[in-house]
Amino acid sequence: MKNFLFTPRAAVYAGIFIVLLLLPKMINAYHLSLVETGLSLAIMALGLNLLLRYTGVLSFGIGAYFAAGAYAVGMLNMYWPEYYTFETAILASILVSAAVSALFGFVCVRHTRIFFSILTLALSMLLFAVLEKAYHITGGSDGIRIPIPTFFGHEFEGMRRFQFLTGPYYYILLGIFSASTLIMLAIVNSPFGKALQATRDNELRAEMIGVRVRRFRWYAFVIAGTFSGLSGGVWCFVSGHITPEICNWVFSGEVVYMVLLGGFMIFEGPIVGAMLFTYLRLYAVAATEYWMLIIGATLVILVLLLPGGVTGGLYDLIERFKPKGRAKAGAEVKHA
Amino acid sequence: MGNKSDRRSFLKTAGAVAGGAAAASLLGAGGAAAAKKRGVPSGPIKVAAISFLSGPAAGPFGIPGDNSYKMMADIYNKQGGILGRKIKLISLDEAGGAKGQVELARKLILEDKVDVILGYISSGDCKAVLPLSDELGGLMLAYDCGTHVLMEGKKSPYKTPKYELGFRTAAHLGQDNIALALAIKKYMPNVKKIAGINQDYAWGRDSWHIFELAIKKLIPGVEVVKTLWPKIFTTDFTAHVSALQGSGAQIIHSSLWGGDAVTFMKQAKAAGLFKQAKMALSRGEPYPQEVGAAFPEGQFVCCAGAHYFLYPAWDKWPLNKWFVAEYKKRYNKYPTYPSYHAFQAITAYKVAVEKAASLVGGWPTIDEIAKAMGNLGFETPSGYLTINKDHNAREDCLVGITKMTKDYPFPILDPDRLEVFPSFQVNAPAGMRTEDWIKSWK
Amino acid sequence: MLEVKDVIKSFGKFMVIRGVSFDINQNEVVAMLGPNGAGKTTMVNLISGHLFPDEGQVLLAGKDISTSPPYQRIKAGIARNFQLTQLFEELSVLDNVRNCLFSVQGKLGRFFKPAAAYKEATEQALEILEVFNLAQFKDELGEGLSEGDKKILDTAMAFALKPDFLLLDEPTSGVATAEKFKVMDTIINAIQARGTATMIIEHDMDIVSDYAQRVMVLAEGEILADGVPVEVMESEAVQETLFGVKSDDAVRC
Amino acid sequence: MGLIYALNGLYFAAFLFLTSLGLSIILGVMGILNLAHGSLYAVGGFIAAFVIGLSAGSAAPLMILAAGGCAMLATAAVGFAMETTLLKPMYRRPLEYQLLMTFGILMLLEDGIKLIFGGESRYASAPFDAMGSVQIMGSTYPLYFLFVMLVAVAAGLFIWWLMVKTRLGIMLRAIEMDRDMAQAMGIPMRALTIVAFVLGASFAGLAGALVVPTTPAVLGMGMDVLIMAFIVVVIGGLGSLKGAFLGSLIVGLTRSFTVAYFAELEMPLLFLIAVIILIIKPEGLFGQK
Repeated sequence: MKNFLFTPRAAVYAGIFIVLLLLPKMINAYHLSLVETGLSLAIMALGLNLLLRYTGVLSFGIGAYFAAGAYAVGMLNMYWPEYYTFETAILASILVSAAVSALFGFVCVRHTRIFFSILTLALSMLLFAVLEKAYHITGGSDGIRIPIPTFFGHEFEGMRRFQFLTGPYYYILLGIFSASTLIMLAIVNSPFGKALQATRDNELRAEMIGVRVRRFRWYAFVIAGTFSGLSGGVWCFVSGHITPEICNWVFSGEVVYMVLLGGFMIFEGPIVGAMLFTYLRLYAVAATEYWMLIIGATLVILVLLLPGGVTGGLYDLIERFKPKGRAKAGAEVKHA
Repeated sequence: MGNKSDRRSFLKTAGAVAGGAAAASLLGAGGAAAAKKRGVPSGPIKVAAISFLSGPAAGPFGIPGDNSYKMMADIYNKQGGILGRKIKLISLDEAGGAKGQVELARKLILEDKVDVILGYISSGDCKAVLPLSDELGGLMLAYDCGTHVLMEGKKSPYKTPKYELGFRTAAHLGQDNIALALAIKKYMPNVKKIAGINQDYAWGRDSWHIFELAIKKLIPGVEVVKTLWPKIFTTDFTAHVSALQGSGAQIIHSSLWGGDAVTFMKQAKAAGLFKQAKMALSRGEPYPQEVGAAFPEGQFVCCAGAHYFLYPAWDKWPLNKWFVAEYKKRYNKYPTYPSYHAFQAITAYKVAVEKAASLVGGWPTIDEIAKAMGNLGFETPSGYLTINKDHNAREDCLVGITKMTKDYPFPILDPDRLEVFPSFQVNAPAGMRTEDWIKSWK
Repeated sequence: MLEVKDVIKSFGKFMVIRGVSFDINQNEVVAMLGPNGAGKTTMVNLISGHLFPDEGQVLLAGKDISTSPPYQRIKAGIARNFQLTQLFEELSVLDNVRNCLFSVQGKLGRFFKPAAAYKEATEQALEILEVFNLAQFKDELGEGLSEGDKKILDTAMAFALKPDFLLLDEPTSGVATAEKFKVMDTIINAIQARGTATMIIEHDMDIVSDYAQRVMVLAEGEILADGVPVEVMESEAVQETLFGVKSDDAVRC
Repeated sequence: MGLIYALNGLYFAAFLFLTSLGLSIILGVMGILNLAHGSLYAVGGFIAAFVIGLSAGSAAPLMILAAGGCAMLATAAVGFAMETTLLKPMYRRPLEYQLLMTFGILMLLEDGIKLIFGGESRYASAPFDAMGSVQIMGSTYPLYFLFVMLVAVAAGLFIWWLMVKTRLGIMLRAIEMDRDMAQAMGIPMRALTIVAFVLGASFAGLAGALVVPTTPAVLGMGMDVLIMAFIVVVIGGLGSLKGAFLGSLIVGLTRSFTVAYFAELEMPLLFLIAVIILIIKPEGLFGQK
């Protein structure tokens, strides 16, 4: 850890963090609310990338755990309003999403490759069906309203939601986001993270050096699910209303999209992707009724021409100006 | 496809489409003179109109609604706009679920600074977005979503309005289903067995819930023999039809919409369901035409308010005649109830602005518009619409019974048995939840 | 150290291992020879835990590990390399080896401190890389090594697991001929420093005769001969089996 | 009533089988999960509705033949264009790119349909109406449903014949079993991959064409069907045609009787069956590990 503090990366982190701290002074409330959406989704994108980049499996149903986290908050307010505070809500979202991902993950980690993707997708659609079906419990397709909670006993009553969101909540969210990013950074560089990468690179060998492959993959699945749940937990306050749509596979597909847009070969890529995608999608929808054409064409072009995503592309660009670079970026992606 | 063009022949028999301008003048262009004192901004009015423009709800709801917005914006602009300001209509897709719509609404209000948002077909979107009206200080009119609890509080009596800047400008599912129950009580007071087939999501569940409450209150001995919950966008209803046949129901309540309604009616007809049972369709207005002659006679059809092309009778209510003709001219189709709902939303805004302007003398602030809208009544193609202090529109509600006539290749609502329930008979009073109101019936 | 008792393994109708028994002592280097399809790979898999025997037992230091999954066997002290190199291609050479050390130290599940901050594991990994002459590549990715170096790294990884019993499956295939003996010297020196029991699967007779203290010949799922290299190699039956005087109709596995 | 319930179940099974057939072929032979499968189905539906609209007034079989033929041709063409331009570079790429590419194509196709056909629902029930109903054991049953079952059986038999009895099929199955081995054996991979994809795409089109006489073509009609086809494929075993067939039958029949006796369970039923199978037999009924 000590070394890390003096690397260029740490300096860049610190710089970005300071910019994020000052952001409310720099941009208007509306853009701040979009940044909040981006920051919330970035936590999920980091979780997804733990699976995709570091474990080598692609989940096409990450929305299920996002929904688990968000619905934990919503249902806490519906059924136990006396315990509805920010702390308990976040705790609930973490616990519930961890439980759901532990359960679903148990089934999914028996498979890899396309089978894993299909299973994660199918299971998220199962949860989607349950959320819609259990109308009396979950509010069905109409969803649940998420009121402003108290924060460690501090009441925000009398504050309009949007003031709360673009005021105190921004800093709460920024804190959670920063903590999540650092935790994920620690995880991928830890022995556990290296073991995961070992299972990704060579399952057989990993087993033969004593890694319990399925179990480790399952842990990764639960961590990714919990990050998604936390993401759902902090996001639902930003949105103010949740519906089962966030559990639909299309949303999960969009999360994969953001991770690739940002670049999944680089740790920070998914964060960039979550931000960019939040803007891209919203401005496409606001620009034309043929927004799917814009998003779809962007995706196709991205996959064909910029497989390393935005950060991968930048990285390649930087590498080109260096005399010799050895580490690989996204442009050259091997068959997994 | 064949069925749709048949209204054309009707139009011909009804005579040339005259008096369009005269009808349009009924829409009221009163405030223009009064708007001098405070002055009127010069730029256009930005009106965001949000409907499903993709996905399965686009065809039956989104596009008829959006067409109507475009048409009315154009017509009002030709008449000089609102207090001389042109309407700049921004049509947007209601895609991406509540998540996407919350983000979009924020953008529209905070960044694009639209003057008003007219929108939402999905109840989930309405529930998610309407609270933003007060949070962000933007005027919002929910124009088509069905949920009856949108403007209601958690317990009766509740404080009105729920949202200072949020309104609903069309009838909700509560009144459709109450009207249906009232019509059934009138025509089949001795019905013993009823069943329901409703989509398995909030719309279907809520519709059945209200209908069941009302019919049990109105006809105490009635027994529910079957409730079916097909998935939304089901393409195969054979299993449901057989189950209904097996249940012995005399009345089958349904809030199916769009392709689901057409598919069900066709498959049920082919399997002979209507030999033993009658349908009670809570939003069935478009389907006799879309199904055509295969649509059975003697079925109860509610019109989501009083939106029907033969009602109010054209000779007595020129506005409807004009509206239908104008829409047909532009889109070569007839308006369906979402088109009427869109008319109501955009016109409610226009009338409220003009009313407020006539009081304050100049372009009104958003709060003044909201004040005016909280006590508003105006003529629409389907009659008279009122919006009162709970910000909820109340319409009369029309229920008819299908009948084949020689004038049309599809069944129409029998003109001798059209039941129009006045708004107070099918809507809970302000401050009272629909369910509590039904339960309080004597 | 390792004891194999009456092990039988069948795939469907084919009995691949037909009641094999042997034991290997501490500090002993045993070579296992046999024609293709004799059951050597199956034997390796039975010992390393990839397969479980139908009958019989595999014991390590007297403890029955017949049905233990691989990770338990590794904990118990068994390690293997691979004939076809199996590396973590997108991890650095250092990480390849350090992962093995984490496994030995039971630290694979630690998920907070960066791997680089574990001093002991890192230093030991560097030592092992030094021993195997790979230290200058420590920051290269696994896939960036030459074929020969990959093979050496593969063996180094098995060695890094600090086994009591080491299975070496053709440790020098793919290594340049000039390097072979150097590599073997390195391996054997390292092994003997630890007193590890070793079983080598090998085709190269020079290596077998130079390094093995004992030779076993496996043919058609049975032990044909077991003894000092010189004696075994001269036996007629072994000559027939290994150098194909008789027809080879061994069972494939 | 029991017989009618069974017939209803068989009809739904036929529908499921037709919609999952193409997905299963493409998954099996190419190892690609085609997320745009539902959109191809929608293309087929819209084309068929358009053709039925044009041929209004002709005999029902003629209309269906024309509609089905045009739909299959159109989706085959779209499939060919997709495969040769956008998917071809994806085979050497990791899974995430393949999936996202088909996801992108899905969005392009959905909006493409809207650009070409407009957003309005398209009704094309003429063949359904024209065929009328028959009496089966005292109950009325639409003839068209029996026809769809027949087509499903025919499609199944055709694919069986193709895969088992023809050289083409044997080569396709060889690819399915082991891509590298097949390549080494000199099987023309490129051509066969195109054939498999075009075949799968045209079956999606056929399914779409057969469904529009019973239910209008609407935007987004494929999204729901895609999920159903997934579930059938998961139940049957990934890429297994036998599995798709049996999976469809199980789901179709269970659904019919569930609706009759336990109506509340209908919506999650498909998923429930899938989950039960996944717990008992994770690789699906006929899947290989």
